[in-house]
Parts: sequence; structure tokens; C-alpha cells
Amino acid sequence: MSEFEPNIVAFLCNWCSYAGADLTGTSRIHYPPNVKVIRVMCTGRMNPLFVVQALRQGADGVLISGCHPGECHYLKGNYLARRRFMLMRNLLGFIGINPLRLRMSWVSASEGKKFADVVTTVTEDIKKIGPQQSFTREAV
Amino acid sequence: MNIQKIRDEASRALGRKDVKYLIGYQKGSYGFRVSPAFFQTKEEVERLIFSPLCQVSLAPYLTLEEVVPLPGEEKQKASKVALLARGCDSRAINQILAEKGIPRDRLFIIGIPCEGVIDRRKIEARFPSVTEPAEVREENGKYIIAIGDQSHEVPKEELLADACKVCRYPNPLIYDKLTGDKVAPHQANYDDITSWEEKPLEERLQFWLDQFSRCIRCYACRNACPLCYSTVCILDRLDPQWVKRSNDTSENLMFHVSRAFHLAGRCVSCGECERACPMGIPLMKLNRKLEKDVNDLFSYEAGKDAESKSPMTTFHVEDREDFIL
Amino acid sequence: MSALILPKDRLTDFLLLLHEYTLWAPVQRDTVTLFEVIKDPKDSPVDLEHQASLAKRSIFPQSEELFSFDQSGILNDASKEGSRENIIFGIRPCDARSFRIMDPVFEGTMPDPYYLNRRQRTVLVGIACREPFANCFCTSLGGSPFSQEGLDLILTELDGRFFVEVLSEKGKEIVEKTASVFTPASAEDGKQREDLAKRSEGAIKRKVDLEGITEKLNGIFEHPVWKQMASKCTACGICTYTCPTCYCFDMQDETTLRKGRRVRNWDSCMFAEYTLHASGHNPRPTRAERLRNRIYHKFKFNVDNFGTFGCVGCGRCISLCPFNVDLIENLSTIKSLA
Amino acid sequence: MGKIKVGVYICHCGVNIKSTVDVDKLTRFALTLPHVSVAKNYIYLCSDPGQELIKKDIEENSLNRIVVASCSPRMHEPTFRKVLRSAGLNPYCLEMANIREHCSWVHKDAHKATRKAEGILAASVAKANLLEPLEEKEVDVTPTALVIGGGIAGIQAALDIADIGFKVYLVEKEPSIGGHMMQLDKTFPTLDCSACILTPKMSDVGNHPNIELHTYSEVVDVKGYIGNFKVTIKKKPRYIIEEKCNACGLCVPYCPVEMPDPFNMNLSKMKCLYIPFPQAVPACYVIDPKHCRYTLKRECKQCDPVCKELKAIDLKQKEQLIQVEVGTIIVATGFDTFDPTLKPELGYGLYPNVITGLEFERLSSASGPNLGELLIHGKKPKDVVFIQCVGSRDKAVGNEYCSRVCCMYTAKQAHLVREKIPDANITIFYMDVRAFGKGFEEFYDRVKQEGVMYRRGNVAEVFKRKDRLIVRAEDTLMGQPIEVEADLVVLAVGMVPRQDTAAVAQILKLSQSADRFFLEAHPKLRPVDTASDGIFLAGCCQGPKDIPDTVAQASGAAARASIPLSQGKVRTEAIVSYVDERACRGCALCVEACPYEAIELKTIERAGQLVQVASVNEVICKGCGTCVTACLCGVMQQKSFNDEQLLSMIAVLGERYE
Repeated sequence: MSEFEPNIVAFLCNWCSYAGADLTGTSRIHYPPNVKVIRVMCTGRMNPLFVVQALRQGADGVLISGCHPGECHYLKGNYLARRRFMLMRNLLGFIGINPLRLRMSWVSASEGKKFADVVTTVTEDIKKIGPQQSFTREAV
Repeated sequence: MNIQKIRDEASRALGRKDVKYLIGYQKGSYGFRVSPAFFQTKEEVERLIFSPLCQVSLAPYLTLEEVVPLPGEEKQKASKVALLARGCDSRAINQILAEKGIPRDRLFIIGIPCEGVIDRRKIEARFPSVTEPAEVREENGKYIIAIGDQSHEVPKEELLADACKVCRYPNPLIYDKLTGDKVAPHQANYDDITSWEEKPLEERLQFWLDQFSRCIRCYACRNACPLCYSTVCILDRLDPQWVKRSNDTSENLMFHVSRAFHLAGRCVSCGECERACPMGIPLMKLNRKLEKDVNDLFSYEAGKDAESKSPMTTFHVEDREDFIL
Repeated sequence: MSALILPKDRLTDFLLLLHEYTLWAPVQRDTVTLFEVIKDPKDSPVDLEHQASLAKRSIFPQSEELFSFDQSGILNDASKEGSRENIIFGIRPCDARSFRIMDPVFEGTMPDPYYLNRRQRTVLVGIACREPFANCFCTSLGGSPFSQEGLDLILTELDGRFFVEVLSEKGKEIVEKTASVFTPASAEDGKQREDLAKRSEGAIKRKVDLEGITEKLNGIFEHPVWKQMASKCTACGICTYTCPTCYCFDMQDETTLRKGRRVRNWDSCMFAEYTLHASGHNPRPTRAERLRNRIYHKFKFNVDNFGTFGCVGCGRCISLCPFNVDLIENLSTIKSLA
Repeated sequence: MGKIKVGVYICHCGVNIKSTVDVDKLTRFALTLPHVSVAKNYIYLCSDPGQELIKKDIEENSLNRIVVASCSPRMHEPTFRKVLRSAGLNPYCLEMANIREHCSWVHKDAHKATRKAEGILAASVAKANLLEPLEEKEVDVTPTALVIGGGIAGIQAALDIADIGFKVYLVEKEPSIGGHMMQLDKTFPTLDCSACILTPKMSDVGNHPNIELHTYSEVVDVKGYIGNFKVTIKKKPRYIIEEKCNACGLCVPYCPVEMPDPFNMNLSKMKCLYIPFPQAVPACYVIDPKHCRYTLKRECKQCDPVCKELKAIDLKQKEQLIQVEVGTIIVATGFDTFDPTLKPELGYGLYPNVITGLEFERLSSASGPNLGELLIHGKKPKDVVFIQCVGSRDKAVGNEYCSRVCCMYTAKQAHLVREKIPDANITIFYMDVRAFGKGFEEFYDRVKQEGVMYRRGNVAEVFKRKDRLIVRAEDTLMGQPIEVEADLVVLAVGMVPRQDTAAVAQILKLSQSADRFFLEAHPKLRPVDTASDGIFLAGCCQGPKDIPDTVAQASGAAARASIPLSQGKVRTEAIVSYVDERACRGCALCVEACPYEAIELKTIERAGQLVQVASVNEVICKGCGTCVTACLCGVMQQKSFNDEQLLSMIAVLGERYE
């Protein structure tokens, strides 16, 4: 049995974090291949229910990343996202889903290094807590 | 609780030419049952009752498709709906108004301070298989229960609905007429929530998976909720289908997380969802968790007034973000 | 057939002896009692006191995968698989009758292998209703608390022991496999059972005279009474899902990127989506039409198609409805219409 | 559009992708995905033959959805959208799978990278299957521009746009345009007089028929969007009527109040009824309300009667709000100089003979306080020490960047000292000398020839011993501590973002980069654009620059800003939100959530009822999708990012397919 390789879905906002992740690439900073990215225009578009959906689909964790407070390309999307995901994270914890499965970060377009660090941290943490299997969809 | 006063208010309301009908309670079809009822005329008001057995909220009837005139329809401008509203109902009404679910000028609200209601499961467990009509009245901390010709006394605490035990708003917050004397509110108490969060994650997960696996997805929790009144609920959508029709733990978990999350900052903790659930799933636990967080983190309470903006569409720059990397 | 006695303290042994079967029995889950598969009777005590729901899912599960597929075609077809033999222990006479009402639907012109496989491989071990529940009205539908119809075995709780009657070959097999736990019943036991049966039948307080209801329904399709009946209904699925004779289902394909499965799920005629057309048109736009449909289905269409009412009078739809929509009350109202 | 036919194109990007991701395996994999009818890989898809390949396939195989697996969509999405358009396909039927920046460049293990690429591609195909053709709307452009800031950048930009033939509103918050450049004495490396080369441009601005100049004014609000900005300008009262004043200056002697002269870095005094400098544009006096006795306490008023004929003085003048409509905006708000008191060890503010570079410019300028004579306490300094990189390349004060001008202006100032005081001992402490520009190295050489002592070293402190200044430093070449006596210490302070940068960013909805200057849309390819369409950057508000770079960038920004003006129309965002009116409940949560007030409620008839539903203004909507999440019923959606499309990607990425 080889080591558990977590499957992590990341939602990145187009203007900061996606650009930041691009910079990570341009700067050839390496990080674990466990995270796959879905690009949306703004953290404000990220529906907390996506997280549960992803976990149900077999993902072991979800990463939400956007612009630093005050730097949202759309002014307040990240502020609203901060509230929404704070609640969702607590709710998941309440029903016993390890909050480490839902991570959020601020990564700006200039923080290529930080993106790599975030991905590494999240991957390591989820390796520690192991796979999510307790409520995966039957069809999967 | 003086029933005559309420009946007087009710018939006065029905006397108004702008009131179409009144939503209230009448004796149920058997045992401890009370039935929601729609009163058209003053004469019918004699059937109107209000007792600790009147547990269901009448607020959902404001937003059910065929009951209330939809906003803006010219010829029905004059027609109001009157209804009895306790503290929790009035909060629901405030919340619905804030969400433009129905215009204020369509409502005539008769506010009734509420001493709390009986949990039907509890009383039916205590007196099983009662078919003949039963009546209950409250007297200094006791319920006097009359079944047929014999009468019983039960301490209030033993039958009181859990939601009522921590009710902070027993008195109506919005009304056109108020009848009855104000009731002392209970202390906010989230001990159940905090103590639950001290349990190990695994134990919590197992508990909830077990609860969710029991769900039969009858949607009673949603339909009984005064605030679940979307024209199309995302849980019914096919494009995309957030929740499959399949009844399994995974779909059910998605259903319940969605339901609870959509009530974040909206739930008025009337307890209808849990009361309606035929599988006895403790849904209020989820709602109360969110209610507590919205309260602690964003210092917001749903249904306090008909104007306030949703905590989910507003923010403070200094909102907590210690969970963010 | 012969009668036996099963001492109460041997009940668990009796169930243990049936380990080769998949054993369904009423167990308490927090505040409710439901029929579930029990792995080990020792640590999940059977609850024969309350009215347990959802016996029907042992034969007609709420969700079942009919088959799965990928781009190459169908992978496995559940209709081909034989299931294990089932025992439903502690089923009520009304629930047992309910299968008799559902059978013709699934046998019909298009036999349904999924239902029928399970049905044929299921043994029904009933428990007579010593004490009817608040809304039991089986007697109004030709049933009774002690009805043996459709059962293979029926237990009647006398004090400290069960009076066991064998009603079919299947039932016979069971008692033979478990002979060790039984003692022969005496005539006295039989008499006690008779008395209980009478008493219990007498104890049923809720009744409705259904004489001529079908004919009555012929004439009142457009009657305003439906809107008034439905006014307090919130169109949830409790009545249909907990009804032992409701069999409506909906089939959906659940797919992922490159594989999928076809699933059959219970559906409820109370839901707004039930008859919703793709066009957005719905022939039953409001709760009135839906509630009407449910009553018509059970007390007219089922009679027209299969010659029986689609109802066994278990009263669960009444007890569990959060808003006191009461079938008995509604039927009486209909009867009383001029 | 009938049956979905997807074409998948996988780019090698030379070896950039191919070396880590098995492109052939990926191509075979693509063919197993739903609705994929063509899958190919090619060495450079962005090259002409690459684009041709896709174009040809679209036409020949009637493909209607295209997935390009290559670099970041932020890089080449526009390129490939053009390809689709040229092949007669809607450009929004394109989905890009980023297997370079997000995969081949960040992973070593070829197997794992390929597996991940498969996931990324599969998700993109899943979304592509659900993509809908979109249209960009066109809106008319108001053919005018706004330039904020009247320094050399703003002046150049305004002149260029005006010369192209469009009306320009130039807004400057000081009483005259000119900015920092006007304060400089000579400019490196050519040593021509700063004012002499600037003032002609200033008067051009003053006289240009296409330029409407608003000095002593600020932009206080900007609404709208590219092509249709509604700008509010606050004109502060200068208490002198601009149109009437002929700058004769007869009133000045009657003003009893003296105040420090900011133009001379407060090194001299002037009346509070003043003109910033003789060549000011507009040539009009101004009264400083913070000093004038009338504006403060309603007394004095001695100047008023003097201006008998012109009646140019109006002490009752009120501030005015002016509304203008413009199509594009250029931000040229400039910079502040670093405040050296933040480095107390250098003794600035403590010892009067420790001064900043800009103060030196004024001292040395012929129009300065001593008319060009370099005097400290009335006598020429003998020992002069320059300290470079003050407030630049300095983590301690939070400025990691190099200010790019200090090396050369220090060299220039050293040269000026030598010129004015031939026998002076001149020492320059530096970290590195950066003489990168045209003619810079030559000038640096020349200054060294002139006997200026360059010492590589970090200055530890400047302190007084007896009555002399001592500069203590560590000579990093000798590797030993040294002390140098000085009569004058000049601090080469760097450039920092203006203190009002954040406020301006709020008004214009701009973002700032890590160094707190305004953030350009792309550091290399869109250096003068911002993330907000129609708003451009010029000069030091975007980062430190010398004069030639600033002028070049200003002309660049002017050219960029003129494109929409000359085109007359702009295409609006296509990826906007939309409402399912059949199911919208009109709760207005989306209205509350929208950052741009792009959503409002409208009344429609539905099933015989009049109901309120949300409605999106597609021109204002910027397509963030925040409203979509706010909507509880899922009736608010975003084009190209609707729930169905995103959930399809989630389903694929979550799944562990083998």
C-alpha cells in the first residue's frame, strides 16, 4: 500500500490567487501535485456548498484562495467569502468533518512563493488526517 | 391566556373590510391534535382556540403558493391576511418582510405573548394512543391535561418543547394588535452546542451520519419552515442537481448541510423543522450552531426587525479571519 | 395449522437461529421505531411496543440501483442477482396486507424483477396488535388487528410468552428450523388469543364507512372541497413515504465523468415536482390537486385497476402529519358531501 | 447548437510542458472523454501554424467546443478566442486547461504530473461540454479623457491626448501644475535646467484648446465604467478669481501674513497671498486659507481693495463641485519623498545642516532661497557628505525597492557642489551605484574624475562632535569603520507612494502592489493598464522612475487611453450574471451583495401575478459572481461560471478515476 496521496480541489480567484499560482509556475517553485485548480472570477463566486459537494465527490480537502482583504478586484467579494466560509468551516466541524478539510488563504498575484507554501501545508495536513470516505457519493 | 380576548381580536380583524381571512388554530381531529385553520367569518371564530397544544407555526401559510396574494397584484391590493403570531412567528414574519417575501400591507398581525408550547412527541409518549379529544391548560408551572373525563397534572418542564426552553423572544416583535400580557424571556443558552463541540470529531461525525442515514427525504423540515419558501428550492433543482434523489447518507448529508446553511442568519429557531421530522432528527442542533456563530461572529440575530440587511451580504473589515492561511 | 408458544425470554434465541436470513425487525432509533436490518439481535433489541414505520422498504427500498454502466455499456444488472432470503419480523397485519396491495402493481403486464425477486424470497413474521394505536382504522378497510392475511407466521403476545400460529409453508420451515425454542400451545392459550383479538378490535375507536366512496369520488373531481382540505397541507412527503401501500417511484441516472448508474427512488405525489413537465407546465399545480390525486389513487384508481382500496388503514399518514391533515376526517367529509 | 463536438488541443510549449507531461498519453486520454471528437498535440499552439491547426479542425470537423491545454488562460485566452472567432465559432466556446504554470512547471515527477494534467484536462472538457456562446455588448464612449495629476507625467499625457484631438480634463491639487520636476535644479545626466525644459510644456497645457485645466482641485468621486465615467471634481476656493487675475502681484505687499514656502521646501518664507513660483500655470495667485486672517477669523482683508480694476480677489469664494463625463482616465498622481525622520540615526530634523536631496535642489536652484548660492548658516560648506539609498532598498522601513533616481541625482548634486565650491571635500556613501540609463555611466565616471570620493559603506549614524557633524560608517570595501567630518550632509531620499494612494485607489477601484504603488494590469505586457478597464497609469504613482521613463510612460498611457476614444465604442464584459425570472423570488440578497450596484428589482408578470424579480445591468456588471453565491434559490447565475458548469468540474476533480 503506497502512501496516501490526498486529492484536493482548489478554488482560486482569477485576479490574485490564480495569478499567484501562475507566478509560482513562472518562478518554477515546486509543490505537491495533489491540488487541482478550478478558476473562478472572485472568491465571492465560491459557494460554500461547493466544499461539501467536492468532499462528497471524493475529494479529501478543499482550498479556497483569494485576494487579501482590501485588495479584492471586485472590492468586497473576499470579505463576503470570509464570512461564508467561516460559517461553513464551523458547521462542518460541528458535524464532525475535520475543519482541516476546508482551508482558506489569501494569496496575491505577487505571492507565488506563498501559494506553493499554502499548497504544501494543506497537502501535508490532509495527509495527516487521512482520506475522506465516510460520506462519498454512491455513484463515485 | 384568555381565549375570549383572542377571539374578540380575531373577529374584530375579520370585521375589517381589508382583511380577507384569518389564520389561526382549531381543535384537531383526535387526541392532543390542534389543527391550523382558516377563518373567513366572525361566526367561525367560535372555533378558534389557543392553548399550549398549539405548536405549529402559522407563518409558513403566508408564503404557500395559493394562500396569500402575491405582491403587487392590483385587484387584491385591499386584501390582507390576518394571523396569530407568537414571538417566534413574529420573528419569522420580520425575516420574511426583510426578504420581501410578502409586503407588510398584506398582513394583519395579532400578536400573542407565548408561554411556550407542548412537544407532541413528549405528551403522546406520556399518554399513548389517545384518540378522544384532549385539552391542556397551564396553571402555575403545571399542565392540567383533560382526557375524556379524567384529568392529569404534569410539570411544565417535562412536556415543554425544547425550542421553547431557550426562547429569547416569547413576545411578538411585530404586530398590529397585541393581546395578552408580556412574558419573561428565557436566557440565551448554547450549552448544548458548546458541550457538543467538545466531543471528538469522530464521535460527532458518526452521530450525524447515523442521523442523516435515517432521513427519508420527505422534505417536511423544509416545507414546515417559515423561511424555506423559495419559488424553486435548489434542493429540487435538476439543472444542476445539487442533491440526487437517491436516499443515501451522502445525499442526505448534502441535503441537511444545505438546508441548515441556507438558514444561516435567517433561522428564527421556532423549531418547526425538528417538530415536523417523522424520523426524529435533531435538526435544531444544526440551526442553533449557525445561529450561535452568526450571533458571536457577526453580532446579528434574524427577525429582530423587518429592515436589517442579511449578515451574508454585508461584512466588517475586521471580521475574524484567524482560520485563513 | 398447529400453534406454538415462544417464551418471551427465548425471542432472541429464536432470531439468532435465523441467522442465514437477512433479518428485518422494528428497532428503536432515538425517538422513532423503524424497520431495519439487524445484524445481531442481542445488541439491537426488537421494539414491538410502538408502531414501526417503513416495513415496505425491506422489499421496495427507497433507493435501489437497477444497473450501472460505462462507455462500454451495462456493467451489472441488479435484476439478475438473487438476493438473500429475507425475514421481516414483527410486521403488523396491516403492513403485511399492504404487500398484497402492491403486488399486482409490480406483477402486472410488465413484471418488475427487482420487487418480485425480493418479494418471493421474503418471509413475513407478524405480530398481532394487542393494543391498537391512536389512528388505527384497519377495520374500516376489511382488515383487523389480528388479521393473518399475507403472513407466514403470526405472534400474539400473551403475558410472558408469544402465541405463535403457522400460516404457510414458509412459516412452517421457519418453526422447524427453530423448533428448539418452542413449546406446544394449550387450548387455554388459544382462548386467550381469541379474547385479546376481540378486545383489540373493540379498542379501535377511529372508523370511517367507505361504502360507496369510489362512486362518490366519480362525481366530485372539481369540487371546492379539495382546496379546503389541502389548505393546511404543506406538500411534504411524510404521508406517502410512510404509507405501506404507496409505490410511486422515479428513475434517474447518476453519472460521473465516465461511468454511471440508474437508480430507482421513491417519489411522492405530494411534491410539486411530481408531475412537473419539462415545459414547466404542471397538471397538478397546487396542493389541492395533489391531495386529491392521493385520495383518488387509493380509493378509486386502485379499485378500478386492481379491485382493492390502496389503503390498509394503518393511520401513519395521520399520526405523522405535522399539520393534522387527517385521512379519516377527509374521507368522512367526502362521504358526507351531498 | 445541436450536438456537442469538442476538440482538445494539447501544447508542448516547446519542452516546457512536454518534458514533464506525457502529451501523447494525455492526447489518448482526451479521446476517452465525453463528446471529444478530436484530440491533438502540437509543439507551439500559440504559433501561427498552431492556431491554423485548430482553425482548420473547427472548419473541417465542425467542432463547436474547444479545449486548449497549454499555459495559463491569463496568458493566451485572448489569443485562442481570436482563433475561434476567425473560424466562425463563438470565442466563449473555449476552455483552457492550465497544464504549464499549474502543472509542468511546478512538478518534477512526470507520472504524477501527467495524472494531474489528465484531471485538469478532464475538468476542462466537462466544463466545455456545458459552455454556452456569449456575446459582448458594445457601448458608446464619451470622447474625453481625465488626467489626474499635473506633474510631468500628467502634463505629457494630457498634451498627447489633446494633440491627438480629444478633450482632456487635467486635475491638479496644487495651485499650479509642474509637480516635483519644477522644484529640481538641473537634471541628470545632461545637466539642463529642469524648469527651462518644463515651463514650455506647462504653458502649452495652459494654452491648449483641448485641455481644460483644474488646478487646486481634487477628484472626489468616480462612477460608471470604461467609456462612461462620471467624475466629480472638487475645486478648492483660491479666493482669487482665476479668469480675472493677471498675476501682477500688486496685492502681495499688502498681505501682512508670512508663511513657509512649500515650493522651497519651507527653506524660505512667503506671504500667504502667493503664487507658487513665477512661471506657475495658471498664472494666478492664491490665498492660503490656513494662514489668511480673513479666512481664519474674518479680519484683515487688506489685499481686497488693492485689486481695484480687476476685482480678482474674492474672499467669499466657496468650494465648487464640478461634474464631468469622460471615456478614459489616466492616473498620474506622482510620489512623495521618503521622510528621513523615520531613520533618526541620520540626524535629520535634529541638525539643520542635514538636508534631503530635494532640499538641496532648492538650495542649489537659481530660483531658490539663496538664488543659487550654496550656503549653510550663511557660509559655503567645505566638507559635504552624501548618503545614498535613504529609505530605499531598506527592509527596516518597509521599502525593499530601489528608487532608481538617487544614484544619479546624488552624482549630479556632487557635480553641482564641485561647480559651486571648487575646493570642497565631497564624499558619497553608497551601497551600489546603479548607472543603468542612457549616458548615466559616462556621467558617473565624469563625477568621479572631478575628485568626488565614493565610499562603499553603510552609514551607522550622523552625530555632532563639538560643533561639527560626524558621519560614522562602515567602509565595506576596507572592511573597517570610518568617520568623516561634514558641514553639510545630504540624504538621497527615495520615492514612496503618496500618502493618499489608498484613498485614490478606493475612488478609482484600483489595487496596489506589494510596494504600495498602484498595480499595473501586467508587469511586462500591460505596464500602463490597470485591472479596471479604461483606467491607466503614468509616472511614479506606478513605481519610481526618472524623467525620461516617466515621459515615455505618460505618452504610452496617453496612447492606450486614446484607443477607446478613437474607436468610439467599447465591448462590455460578456461573463456577466443573469437571472432566471421564472423562479426569482425578488428577495434582493443579490442586490445587497453586488459591489457595483449593477442589480435592481423590477416588476414582471408571472402566472398572472405581478412579481418582483432581480435584473442585471450587463454594462455595469463586472462578472464577479458574488450575487450568484448570495442567491439562495440558484436563480442568479454567471455566464461561463454557472453552478452546473462549476459542479461538473468539481465532480471530475473530486473523482478518483483509474
